[in-house]
Amino acid sequence: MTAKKAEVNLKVTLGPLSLPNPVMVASGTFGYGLEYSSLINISKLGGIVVKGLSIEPRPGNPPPRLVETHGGLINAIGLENVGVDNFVNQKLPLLLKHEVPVIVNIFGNTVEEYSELAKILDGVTGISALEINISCPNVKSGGIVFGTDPKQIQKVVSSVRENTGLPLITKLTPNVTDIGEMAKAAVEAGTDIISAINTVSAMAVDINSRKPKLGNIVGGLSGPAIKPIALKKVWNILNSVEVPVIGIGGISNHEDALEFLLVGARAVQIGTANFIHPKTSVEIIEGIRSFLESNGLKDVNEFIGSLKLDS
Amino acid sequence: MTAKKAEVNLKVTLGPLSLPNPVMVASGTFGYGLEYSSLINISKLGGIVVKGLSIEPRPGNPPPRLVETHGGLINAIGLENVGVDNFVNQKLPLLLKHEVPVIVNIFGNTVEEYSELAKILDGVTGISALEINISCPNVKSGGIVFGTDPKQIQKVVSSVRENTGLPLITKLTPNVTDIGEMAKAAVEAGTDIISAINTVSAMAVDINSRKPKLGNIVGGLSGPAIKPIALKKVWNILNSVEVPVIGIGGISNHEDALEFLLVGARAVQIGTANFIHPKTSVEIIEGIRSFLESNGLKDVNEFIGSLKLDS
Amino acid sequence: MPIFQEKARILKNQRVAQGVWEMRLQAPQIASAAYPGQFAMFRVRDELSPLLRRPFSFSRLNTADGTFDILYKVVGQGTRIMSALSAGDYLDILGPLGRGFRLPPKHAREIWFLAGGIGIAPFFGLLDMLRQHEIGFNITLFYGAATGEELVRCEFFEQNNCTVNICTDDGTCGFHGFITDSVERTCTLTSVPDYFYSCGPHPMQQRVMEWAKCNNLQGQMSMETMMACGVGVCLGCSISKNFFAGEQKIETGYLRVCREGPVFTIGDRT
Amino acid sequence: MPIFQEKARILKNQRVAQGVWEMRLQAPQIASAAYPGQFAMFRVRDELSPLLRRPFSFSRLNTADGTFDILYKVVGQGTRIMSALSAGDYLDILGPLGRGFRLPPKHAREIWFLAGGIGIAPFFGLLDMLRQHEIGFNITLFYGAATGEELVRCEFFEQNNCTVNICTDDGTCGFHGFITDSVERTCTLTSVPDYFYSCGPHPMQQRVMEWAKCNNLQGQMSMETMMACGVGVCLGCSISKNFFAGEQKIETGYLRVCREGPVFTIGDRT
Ligand SMILES: Cc1cc2nc3c(=O)[nH]c(=O)nc-3n(C[C@H](O)[C@H](O)[C@H](O)COP(=O)(O)OP(=O)(O)OC[C@H]3O[C@@H](n4cnc5c(N)ncnc54)[C@H](O)[C@@H]3O)c2cc1C
Ligand SMILES: Cc1cc2nc3c(=O)[nH]c(=O)nc-3n(C[C@H](O)[C@H](O)[C@H](O)COP(=O)(O)OP(=O)(O)OC[C@H]3O[C@@H](n4cnc5c(N)ncnc54)[C@H](O)[C@@H]3O)c2cc1C
Ligand SMILES: Cc1cc2nc3c(=O)[nH]c(=O)nc-3n(C[C@H](O)[C@H](O)[C@H](O)COP(=O)(O)O)c2cc1C
Ligand SMILES: Cc1cc2nc3c(=O)[nH]c(=O)nc-3n(C[C@H](O)[C@H](O)[C@H](O)COP(=O)(O)O)c2cc1C
Ligand code: FES
Ligand code: FES
Repeated sequence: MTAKKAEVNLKVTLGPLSLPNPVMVASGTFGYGLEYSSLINISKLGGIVVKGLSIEPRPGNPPPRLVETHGGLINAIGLENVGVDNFVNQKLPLLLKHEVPVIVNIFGNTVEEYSELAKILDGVTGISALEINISCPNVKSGGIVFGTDPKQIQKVVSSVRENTGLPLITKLTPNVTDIGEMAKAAVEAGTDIISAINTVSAMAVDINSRKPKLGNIVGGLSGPAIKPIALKKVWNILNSVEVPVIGIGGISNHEDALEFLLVGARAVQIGTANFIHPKTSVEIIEGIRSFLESNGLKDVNEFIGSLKLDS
Repeated sequence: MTAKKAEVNLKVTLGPLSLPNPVMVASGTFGYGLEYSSLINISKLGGIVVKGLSIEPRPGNPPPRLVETHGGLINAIGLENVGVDNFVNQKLPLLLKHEVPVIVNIFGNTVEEYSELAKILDGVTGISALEINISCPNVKSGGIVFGTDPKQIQKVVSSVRENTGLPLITKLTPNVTDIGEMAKAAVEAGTDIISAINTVSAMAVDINSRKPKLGNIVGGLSGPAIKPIALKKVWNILNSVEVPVIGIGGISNHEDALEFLLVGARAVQIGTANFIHPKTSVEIIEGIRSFLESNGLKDVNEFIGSLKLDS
Repeated sequence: MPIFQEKARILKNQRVAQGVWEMRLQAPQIASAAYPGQFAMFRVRDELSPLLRRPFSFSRLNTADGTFDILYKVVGQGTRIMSALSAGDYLDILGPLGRGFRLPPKHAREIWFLAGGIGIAPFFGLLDMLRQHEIGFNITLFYGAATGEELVRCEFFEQNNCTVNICTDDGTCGFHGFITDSVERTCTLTSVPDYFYSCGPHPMQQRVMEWAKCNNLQGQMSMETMMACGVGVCLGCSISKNFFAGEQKIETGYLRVCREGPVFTIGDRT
Repeated sequence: MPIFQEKARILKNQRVAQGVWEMRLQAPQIASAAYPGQFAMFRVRDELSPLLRRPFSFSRLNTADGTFDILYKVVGQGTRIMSALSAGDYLDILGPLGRGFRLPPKHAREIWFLAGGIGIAPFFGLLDMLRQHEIGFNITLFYGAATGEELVRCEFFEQNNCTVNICTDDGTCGFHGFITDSVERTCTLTSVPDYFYSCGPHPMQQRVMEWAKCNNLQGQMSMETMMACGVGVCLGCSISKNFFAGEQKIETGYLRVCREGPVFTIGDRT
């Protein structure tokens, strides 16, 4: 059995980024990488995308910040983070003790902040890629504006591109009419990879107190509820651009992950499911391996994009 | 108790449209109105929106047409319908035996088809309002194009407006960047009311057969999973236009319905929940009544839009 | 056709073969209005997960005491939840739904039943119906399953004077192979039926359809598709009219399995 | 602080007061690493509905036999599902989590426990902890509930030499009124505590906070907020630093109830 397992190749290549397997953990759902390390062997992961970083530390939105919905979670964290310096000095060295690709998720309120972040992180050793978050729907200024306008996307992505040689992932928001158009803009501006989706814009209110359930009034929906929406968006992107795509949204088990790979995503990220079952990501890696084995496939790349459309 | 019940007013007025209560059933989920009449007293409903009609009968999309997801249902019916003439001659007379507002949902592939439908239905007695479906994401030509472009929305809505004196509802798709902008276009073109949302664009694939789970490849997601998304869209519309809004999306019980009323929707429509529990809509009416009573409110209009934003 | 929604009391719920369970429900309104071949939509629990009701055919109807039975295979979340229920629990049921089996045409004496897997379910009720008829039909059951362990109550058909032909994919019982192989072989070697009834998975039904067309046979087929409403409003359960069309005919449009079916007439020359 | 994920076996699960249940679980790793005031995240069933884990404080820890108890109030879907479980069933549990109760400062002898409703849960373990200490603390419990029927195991505190002051909102038992009324009154009339521990619903904790500030008291408060991860990664459970800030101070930023809490120190002058 162990011998057999070794035969299945799970390595994937996304342009300049090579991953030991296609299963990463999504930004904002795995902290700075170490919180879950007593529960799982994090060096088994395809990659860890750390919590979104800004130049300065940010306090985030007023609570309440979470609402549970049917099959989903609405969050309005407001991109609370320790700031890029604290991350580089305090968090990253600990994370680098584990052998796992580290991807840094960044966001700014201005184009200049994005290029500044790129500049800072470009010089730091041990980072496998940058993921540009232009898609967080929770921050009133910044975020949402960039991610829903192709021109703004181009500006942000090229400013980051000019300031780093690191592999560049652009993470798209689903809250747009035509996500393919956004993907094209990012590719033209030099992104190596597209990841999608970030959370879906959502809201909840309390009929008894007659107040919004979130301090920020609106938030972003994640979890199993959004999986079919995410798959459709990934499909749209794949039909619009040639660069590798990372599928994100509601993935809770290996079947879900395989759905994204089947339509053509080269890798996936697991978000909300980490909260429910911290072992999800490592179990998905094993699940993909067994699925490939029992289907007589020796390489995950044979499965990726093998969706049959005729008939 | 019965005396007390009579005191609570549930009547709502949406511009030119008055309804006995704010709970309608949504297009495509209640057929032509009679299928459920052996299970519920349909004359208790606030209104019945019939299945979307085109000028000619349409066969719809190839099966499979349904996929169940976590908390949701993806459909790709493809707007199969009997055509407007069959509806007017065969279905409507039966429906009119019941005392319930009948709203006719219409769609066309061209602006001319919309105006033609409006012309035909304008002369028919017994219709309380028209609901313009510019939002079905399943029909490749037509539908989606109109609903995602403000200019197209204006064309369709004004062409219908010119051809009918009936109260006009424009039903919006959530699959846009800025639904407020779409609402504005519809209002400028003369719609009396906005309803939202139609289904959310979605997809599902079978990892074993490696085929899409829908004959149409993509479809529209409805059900509890989309409720927080729908509420946010309705909120956006309410912040963009002054006309009355009908909330739709994932409503399964009176608490859900009250959430939409709380943010300011003047009425709601129940869709997928009819399949699960055909009595949902009438139970929601009773649930709203008891909620208002136990909160000491005598009129549903006191509750509508009473969301407190300053905490 | 009135439809009822009943809180049905479970009278029994037991495993009757590998992966197959039988449930008896007290639902007087549904039981007395139902016909064999019709079905009901089950809400497996009072939650929104799983979201949709699940359709099951009546396996036997007992109008006298207001009960009916279903036979069901545990395949996913819904049926797993059902199999954990006990006598005394209640289930919310919508029915009876769809068009059930019709009697064979007047001339027919030799009747074949073709049942694939859990497709055996409605044949118990159909047999009850045919045995109540004044004509003494000669009934042959072809019943296929993946393995012998999955066969359900074959003795019922034997006791009711049917010729029983078992087929298993793994050869653990009866003919080694698909039921359609057995049917085609019997058909060529010995006899053709005057009429047939068929119920089983889609690939089997496709082969049955071809066999019926080739041999110019008449019969009825009970079909399964995904359903959301079960009452004809969602138009989600549709099946192409072409599936049932004869050799040359090409028909456009769709039939709702929940209304025009689940039992469809094949090769009807009237 | 290592965290464990255990399939814990339920040893008992019984109703102990109106709407309140007690569950004992066999979870050796968690039980032996845990401290009173810490909590665990429960996956109420092996499905994605409800989606999130539910947090519960340890009510008693029994390191010797690797078990712990929780006391929980049935308020929604998750706790309803839990209350239907039986001894022998298993639950997937993540713990121990957060910072638990700390010992009182050296000088403290008169200790008050303020428990509102199900906020009583962690006090059983806290009392065990304090009674193990060499100092013989004088402990007074103020315990409020909506009605007498909802009170849980008051005798435990009596048997362990606590003065017990019961308050009920409806006056069915003890002082008629809110626990904070009773605390404020006692505080003015007779004595002030050297130290206090408080656990209860948010509005109660807000009044306790004001009372502590007014009287310049030190203590610890166990807070509750919505949680997604319970381990500090989602940043969803945050509470404003300002909540705990002294009279004049205004602090920006947030504390994670699941990491910096759930037990926070109040009026700490060190
Ligand atoms: C008219 C009709 C009568 C039926 N009668 C019986 C019967 O008597 N006994 C019996 O065991 N089964 C019967 N079925 C099939 C039964 O409805 C499904 O097996 C059941 O819904 C599966 O539910 P689940 O939650 O356990 O599985 P799921 O997790 O929902 O699905 C497991 C598998 O079953 C398939 N499936 C799910 N729903 C349906 C559906 N509505 N129709 C067909 N396949 C589906 C899925 O595609 C999947 O492959 C009937 C179906 C129809 C349409
Ligand atoms: C650190 C901590 C320790 C706790 N200890 C206990 C305990 O020992 N005993 C006990 O009975 N309860 C305790 N709770 C509260 C308990 O977690 C909730 O009552 C439970 O999650 C409700 O789940 P449900 O599915 O039954 O209710 P739901 O249907 O989810 O909600 C019902 C109500 O409970 C509230 N609620 C839901 N989740 C939480 C949450 N995570 N925190 C606070 N409120 C929530 C909701 O806002 C709603 O008003 C604790 C909470 C925290 C954060
Ligand atoms: C609590 C929380 C915090 C998040 N923070 C970030 C973030 O900082 N940056 C980012 O790009 N995405 C963030 N996300 C989005 C996730 O990375 C992911 O795109 C989204 O949750 C969808 O995946 P899921 O359904 O698997 O959770 C966050 C999501 C959650 C639930
Ligand atoms: C099976 C099905 C068919 C539908 N057909 C139509 C239609 O013909 N016209 C239309 O405007 N909306 C149609 N809808 C959308 C619903 O009216 C409603 O907007 C949507 O389902 C969201 O509400 P829900 O979550 O309550 O179902 C259909 C929805 C479903 C599930
Ligand atoms: S299941 Fe809805 S029309 Fe058949
Ligand atoms: S619950 Fe996730 S950080 Fe506290």
